[in-house]
Amino acid sequence: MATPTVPAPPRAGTRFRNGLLTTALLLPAGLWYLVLLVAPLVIIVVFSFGTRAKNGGYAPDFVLDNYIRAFQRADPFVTSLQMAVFGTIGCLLVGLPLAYFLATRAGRHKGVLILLLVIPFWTSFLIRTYAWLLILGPDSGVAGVLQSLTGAEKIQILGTPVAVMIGLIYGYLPLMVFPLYVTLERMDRSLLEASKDLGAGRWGTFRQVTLPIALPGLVTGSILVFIPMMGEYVIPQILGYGRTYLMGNALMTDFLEARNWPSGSARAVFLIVIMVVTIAGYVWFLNRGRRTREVSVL
Amino acid sequence: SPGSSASPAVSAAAPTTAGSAAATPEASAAASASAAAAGPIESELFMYNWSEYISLDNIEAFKAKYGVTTFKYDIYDSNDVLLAKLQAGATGYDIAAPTAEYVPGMVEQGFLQKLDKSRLPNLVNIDPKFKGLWWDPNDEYQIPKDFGTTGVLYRETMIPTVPKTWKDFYDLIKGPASGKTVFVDSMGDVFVFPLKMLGFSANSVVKEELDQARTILLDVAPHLLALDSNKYGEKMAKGEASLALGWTGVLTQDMADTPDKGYVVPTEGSIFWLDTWVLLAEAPHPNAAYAFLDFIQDPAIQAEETNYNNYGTPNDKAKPLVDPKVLADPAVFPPDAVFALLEGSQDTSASTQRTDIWEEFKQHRGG
Amino acid sequence: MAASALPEPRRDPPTASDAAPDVEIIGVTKRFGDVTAVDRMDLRIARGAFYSLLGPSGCGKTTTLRMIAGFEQPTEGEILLAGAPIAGVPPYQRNVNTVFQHYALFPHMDVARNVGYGLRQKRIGKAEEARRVGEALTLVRLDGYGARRTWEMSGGQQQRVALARALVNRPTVLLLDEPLGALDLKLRKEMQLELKALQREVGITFVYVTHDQEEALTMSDTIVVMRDGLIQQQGGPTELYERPVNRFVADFIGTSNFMPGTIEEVDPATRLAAVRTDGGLAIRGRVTDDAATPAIGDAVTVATRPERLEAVPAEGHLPSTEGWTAIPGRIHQGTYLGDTTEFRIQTDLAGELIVRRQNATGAGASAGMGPGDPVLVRWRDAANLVLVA
Amino acid sequence: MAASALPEPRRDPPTASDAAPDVEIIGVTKRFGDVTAVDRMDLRIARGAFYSLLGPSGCGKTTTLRMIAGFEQPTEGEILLAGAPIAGVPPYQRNVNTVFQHYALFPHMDVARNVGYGLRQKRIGKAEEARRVGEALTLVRLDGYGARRTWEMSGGQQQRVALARALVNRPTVLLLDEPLGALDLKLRKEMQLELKALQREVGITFVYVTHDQEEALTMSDTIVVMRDGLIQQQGGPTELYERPVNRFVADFIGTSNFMPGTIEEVDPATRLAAVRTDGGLAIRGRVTDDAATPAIGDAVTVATRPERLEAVPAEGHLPSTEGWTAIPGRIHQGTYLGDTTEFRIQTDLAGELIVRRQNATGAGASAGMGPGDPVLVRWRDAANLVLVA
Amino acid sequence: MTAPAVARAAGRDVRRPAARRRIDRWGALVEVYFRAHAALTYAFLFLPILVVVVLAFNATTRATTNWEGFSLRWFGIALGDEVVQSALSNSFWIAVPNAFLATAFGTMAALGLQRVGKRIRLGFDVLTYMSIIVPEIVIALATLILFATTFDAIESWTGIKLKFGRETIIAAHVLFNTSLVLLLVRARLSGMDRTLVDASADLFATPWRTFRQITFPQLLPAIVAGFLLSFTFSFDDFVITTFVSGPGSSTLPLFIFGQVKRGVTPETNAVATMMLAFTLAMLLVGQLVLAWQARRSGRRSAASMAQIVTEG
Ligand SMILES: Nc1ncnc2c1ncn2[C@@H]1O[C@H](COP(=O)(O)OP(=O)(O)OP(=O)(O)O)[C@@H](O)[C@H]1O
Ligand SMILES: Nc1ncnc2c1ncn2[C@@H]1O[C@H](COP(=O)(O)OP(=O)(O)OP(=O)(O)O)[C@@H](O)[C@H]1O
Ligand SMILES: [Mg+2]
Ligand SMILES: [Mg+2]
Repeated sequence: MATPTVPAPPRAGTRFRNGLLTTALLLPAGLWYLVLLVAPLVIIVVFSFGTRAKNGGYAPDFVLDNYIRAFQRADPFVTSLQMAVFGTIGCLLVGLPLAYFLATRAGRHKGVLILLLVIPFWTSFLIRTYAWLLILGPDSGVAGVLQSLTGAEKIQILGTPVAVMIGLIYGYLPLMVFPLYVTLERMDRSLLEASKDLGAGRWGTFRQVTLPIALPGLVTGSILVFIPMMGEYVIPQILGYGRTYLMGNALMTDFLEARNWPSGSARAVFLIVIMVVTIAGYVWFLNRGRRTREVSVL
Repeated sequence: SPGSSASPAVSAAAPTTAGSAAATPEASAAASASAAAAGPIESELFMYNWSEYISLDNIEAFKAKYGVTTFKYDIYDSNDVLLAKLQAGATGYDIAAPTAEYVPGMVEQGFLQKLDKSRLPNLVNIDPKFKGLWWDPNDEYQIPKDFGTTGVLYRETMIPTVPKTWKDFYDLIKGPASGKTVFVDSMGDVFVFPLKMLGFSANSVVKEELDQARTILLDVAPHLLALDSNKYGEKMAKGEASLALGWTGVLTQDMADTPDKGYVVPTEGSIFWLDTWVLLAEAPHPNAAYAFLDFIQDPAIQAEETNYNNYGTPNDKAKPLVDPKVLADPAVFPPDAVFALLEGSQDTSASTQRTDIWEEFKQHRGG
Repeated sequence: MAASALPEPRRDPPTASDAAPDVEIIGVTKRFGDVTAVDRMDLRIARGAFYSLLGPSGCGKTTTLRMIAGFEQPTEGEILLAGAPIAGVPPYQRNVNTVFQHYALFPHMDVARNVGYGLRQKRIGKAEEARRVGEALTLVRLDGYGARRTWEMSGGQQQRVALARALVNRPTVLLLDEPLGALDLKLRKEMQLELKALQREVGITFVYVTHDQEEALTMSDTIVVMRDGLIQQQGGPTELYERPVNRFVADFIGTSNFMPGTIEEVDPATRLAAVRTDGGLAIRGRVTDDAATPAIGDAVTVATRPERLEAVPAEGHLPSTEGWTAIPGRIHQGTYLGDTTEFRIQTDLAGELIVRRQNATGAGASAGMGPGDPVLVRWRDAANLVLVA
Repeated sequence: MAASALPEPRRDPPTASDAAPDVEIIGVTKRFGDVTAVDRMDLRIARGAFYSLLGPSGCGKTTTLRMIAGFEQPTEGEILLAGAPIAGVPPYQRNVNTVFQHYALFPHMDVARNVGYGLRQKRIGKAEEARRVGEALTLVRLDGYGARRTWEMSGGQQQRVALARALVNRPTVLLLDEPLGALDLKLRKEMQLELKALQREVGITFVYVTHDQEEALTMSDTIVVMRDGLIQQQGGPTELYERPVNRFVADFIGTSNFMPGTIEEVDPATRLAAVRTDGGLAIRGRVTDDAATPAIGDAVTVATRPERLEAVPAEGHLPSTEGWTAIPGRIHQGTYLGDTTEFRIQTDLAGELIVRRQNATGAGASAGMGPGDPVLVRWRDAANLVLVA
Repeated sequence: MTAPAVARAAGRDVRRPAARRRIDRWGALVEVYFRAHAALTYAFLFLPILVVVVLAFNATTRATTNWEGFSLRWFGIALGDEVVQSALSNSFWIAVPNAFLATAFGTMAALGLQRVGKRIRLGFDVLTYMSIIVPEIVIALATLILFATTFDAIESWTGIKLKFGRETIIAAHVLFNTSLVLLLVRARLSGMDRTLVDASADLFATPWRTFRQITFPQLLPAIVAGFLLSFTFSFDDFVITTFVSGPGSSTLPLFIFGQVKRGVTPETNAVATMMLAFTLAMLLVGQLVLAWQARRSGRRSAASMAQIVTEG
């Protein structure tokens, strides 16, 4: 029963007015995208074929060296990919049970608990990240506990990829939990009963019914956390002690320290293209044979 | 303690420099002079600067003295951001404080104004050894602000031997200080260590020399605790790190009450950096800017600056008024013997080889 | 061939009410907070029988099913499955299957995988699974639909899938919660016949929840009428329709004309009673509730079924013969219903009476039976049901 | 007092089919892509009439309503409201209101605000609005419910709110799309009577969509039977039931026994035909479709209604008198339905015949009428409906 | 199913009650696990915030994290600090207009998109997702360049000199946030019961009135959610702001980053703590507003801020 918000009578006048309205509605956003997204992207692409001006920045030119270098210097990208993938998995491992708990077990307190998930967002990301320095620091509780547990006389968490991973998961967990929660919440409970009724135990039911049905949320969540993780550069700086070098940091180096905008741009294009392709592929893959667009990116 | 100067409330309790400023005859004279020179002083001044790099008291004093009502102080956290903005064409500021080696580039790209010295009588106070340096042979575009050196910081009690040379430093990193060494996250400064150790220029862009430097860097990389320009002082204070390649500022800040702290400029030599005041080409408030540039070189005012940020001042007349403790600190005011070892740092960011090595180094964790 | 679908059909006749009961519900009460959904229920569901739980919305039907299936635990009392108590046995270990009201088909599986779900849990192997799924689909006349997506199918088809998904596990008892509720009339009537036939064929005990009395009458061996969690009456369709024990049942199953009155005399043996209605009518009829002990002066209600009444044009009164009640009235409205015509007749003695006449011969309206026409309504004493509650 | 609810009830009688039509649908076709939802439809809906659109799911009922309401534009043809063409007039300018299948009550407004919505759009002022909302609520027996939240109400109540919300605007025509579809049986039957009474009272033209033929028969003045977007037949309940023009209608309205056969002779005047069924039975009956021109040799279907057949134990054959058809058979199954009993009788000459008998006297099953018993099935020629399509 | 089979099925249950008990314990374990997991996760999420808040009350006089006793002085200092004040007011006066614009644009676009064909919708989707995928630093620099060059151009043509400042920051933030809102509102729209719109039209409401009286109230939760998220994002953004800020438009994150250079004094923590308090207050207000709105709009459970935030 897809019916337009406004019936479209054949009268030319009305149709024209409708067209006008539609345009008016789409204009601001469209304009913004055009000016502040498309144009910048064009700039980046143009730059990616230029050369570094004598004192840094961009000098017009048409060369492919930047791309060649981008490929030669793909390691940061690989590292980012690893971190992002593991980070996403981490968020999933932490987030899924939580979302499930919220959707099925939280009862009256659901509202509050979910609000609690949001609140961290409202404290400066930088400050929160710095707080982790204290928590994970050598003379901190965590390290102490681990040391007493493992018996090692000194455990260095900060400055290791582990610390970065913790930071990443911490920073983006809620983005994973929300979509998961929403899908689980909307899931038809009688499906779970049907499954149990047909002899599937708790785990069986989870594996064969809950998980597949939560898939759309899972995808959305994964993408929501994966994207920013790929571009992340503050967390590795602060918690990674600058010893974990991700794509974000590489871009910073190119654009700022080396002031080599062309090579930075080339890298950016490289990154964007790969991400678009992978994400599109991912979504397509999960959409095969499903109801139309059951899985959307957001 | 100096660190506390981070907070205005505390520095408010510090000696009232506003009074001393007003008291300085030549300052007021200069003021009137420059004021006379070109029209009235605007009521606004826009400054783009490192964070907390001038004393809030001085700002107040300045505003009071010249009737400047709005003094906008925005911060950048690296010359690169400053440059990026200028190169993109973002303007609107009157004064900025780039590090000296960036000045030539900025001049070349026309970001800076030639200074009218007649309007800056206080320039006479500047120490000659900061004049006519390569980045501004005729001192037309910049006024030395603060200087410091790049060297080795250490915790005496945490390392067996105090490093004298870059070689010592190298050995410590690979030995006792392994996993407890911090490098500042700054390409230019990091390259000083291998290049000087090898006896090359710290600013070298020669392929062979850089290749050798590379081996050393990759050699030490796995032993590093952190690459960090912000919190290395804290790390050392906490004992998380025992050795650092860095700047002197932290000695009097994060490490203020670390008794066994030490700083040395290795005998193979190092670089000194100089932060400078520049007048941006499209400064909307040139008169207020001139007023400030001169005002800040007033000995009393400058002394307050030094006391505030604990960096060496190139202003000779100011030294007598500086807190003796600070003045005595060789880390802040290196003796001439040491200074002789220092090379002015240059902008070498054009070398893609450096960048590639730098990235490789940053990613190299050994194993 | 459908018979081959489930190789081991029960031998015993559907209505062997004496057979060992498959489900025994003993003094079960279920409370949700202060709502008592099911109240001190006792029920023995005979093996292979088609049992219906009938009652208005909210009377506790679903709750009862859910307790048998194991989704709810009784607050009091206990439930036996095939003679064994099952308290604490989780649903997935009970040999009982449910057809849910809205089917609850798994949207992410095709038909075959839906139907095979239960078998896969028992790890019976691909081949065996495929075979039995095939049989089950044949049984519900959906051969070849295995690869379909459930949400591509019509309501009736989905309903069949749900059925197959449950039957393929050969449960001891099959629970159905208003399985036809979502279908439209025509389809519902077809599915009713199908379901009944299917149950006969596989001989599995069906416990069937509905609030549609016609459905219950058509399909059931035994009907349990519930109200507010309490069982009102249970028995075969005939018994419930012919001898409802109280006004609620008489009203809920079929239509009735009610005449409140008081007992004037009653014969304990034959349980025949003479009742004086509040309308002043003298009526004789049998007390339906065997449990009751009617006494003179008791307030009762006399119920009559519309099809047991006949209305004839009032010219020339025929003598009200013995064993008959006959009262004059006026036709208020006649509604043509195709196979029958329903007359609403206004009488002084018994208020408005509904009379249903089968259109055995031609068009509905006939001479002297138009609105406003005077008529005589009459019925046999046998048609009088004396309800003590 | 209910009558006072809508101060200006139409005066003209409900079934004045000659009155100026409120809605005229002239050669309207509606296509969605390649689906033809409505096909060359012609319809004149008389003022004050109760019209029903009856048909299986997907036959185009809702689409028709939506075109009258203005949510869809006809692909071809035109629609007149009270004589005026309304192409291009948006819904909110048509004096027509709809009761939606699932009521579509506004969740963020209470009952009163829901009902008053239409009036507010016309800015008639608070006091007037309050008054008329009050009246409308009274009309649907919901006085005092104004402040209720719609989702707190039962299905039946919600349905009434939707009704009030539409009626309060005094539309020329009221469109109802399966308004009772969501209610359970008992409630549905009550609401049917209410709706019908209401329509009589306010005298507004009702166009009523349903796929429940019993509902249509009970309520309608005129029934339009649709199939795949095509009108099959329209007329009063009696006409449709007694003289269905084709097999589809005969099957969709009521139940029928079908016997395919060929015409052996036919009288153009009386339209009486002699038919030889494929079973070899010689049958006489009237051709129902006046439009048709039956000829000898035409393939036809003879339909008989179960209630027009009677089955008697087969002992002592009574002579098959003139004007009767009588064939022997065996009872295959008897289903007790309370007011009636339905026998499925296996005959050699006419296949399985359904015979419905009203339980006018006592219990369903009676002597000699058990499964397997031989019986004689017989019916008058008048019961034979000769369907040419 | 034959009778013996039934007996077997039953027998299993009777003869091995052990099995039953085991199962029940499993059930209990699962419950325990979920609770524990949730508890730990919340601890994980709030530990850092706790640290920040505690340190805000540190009586130290320096940029240190060693606990030197309880004091409120840093709140005083923070409140008295002009830099903080201007940073705060900047952040606020950037975040609020940005949120309004983004919410308006996003909602409008969402509504517009259901009135257009597949092709246009696809185009918008691509842009929307792009704006989320492109790394901040990249878009930031590119935007900076874009602004600078256009400003120059404008100046050379018209002589009007546009300056970097709050406006430029807002403009840049609005981009990402519009996408955010667009997605939220569209999700809500797709879940909305369209027959309500028909019903409204049927009851003589013009399209505009239908929007005002039916569609908008239904979309409100998503819109509010979008607004809050936009506000947060803008308030907390560092990278983009750094690049497109102008004289006197430094925001709180920039201030904090500067602080970090010198070592975080409790002042920063005090600011953060006050922010947190402010936020909680805002959420509370929002909750009340919603409760009120819900009382009028009767969603079964009064739409909580929680739902709103989970709209995504
Ligand atoms: N989980 C529950 N929590 C609280 N009350 C409940 C619950 N389940 C059912 N009830 C209440 O128990 C009573 C019986 O509910 P039940 O669903 O068994 O009725 P029903 O006969 O199935 O009705 P319907 O025909 O509408 O399905 C109702 O009053 C209902 O409100
Ligand atoms: N908006 C639409 N787009 C495409 N096809 C449609 C649309 N609306 C209806 N149809 C098709 O038109 C045909 C008639 O639909 P309609 O809803 O009128 O049937 P109906 O008689 O109302 O069925 P039901 O009794 O199930 O409501 C169906 O085949 C349906 O698939
Ligand atoms: Mg139920
Ligand atoms: Mg329909």
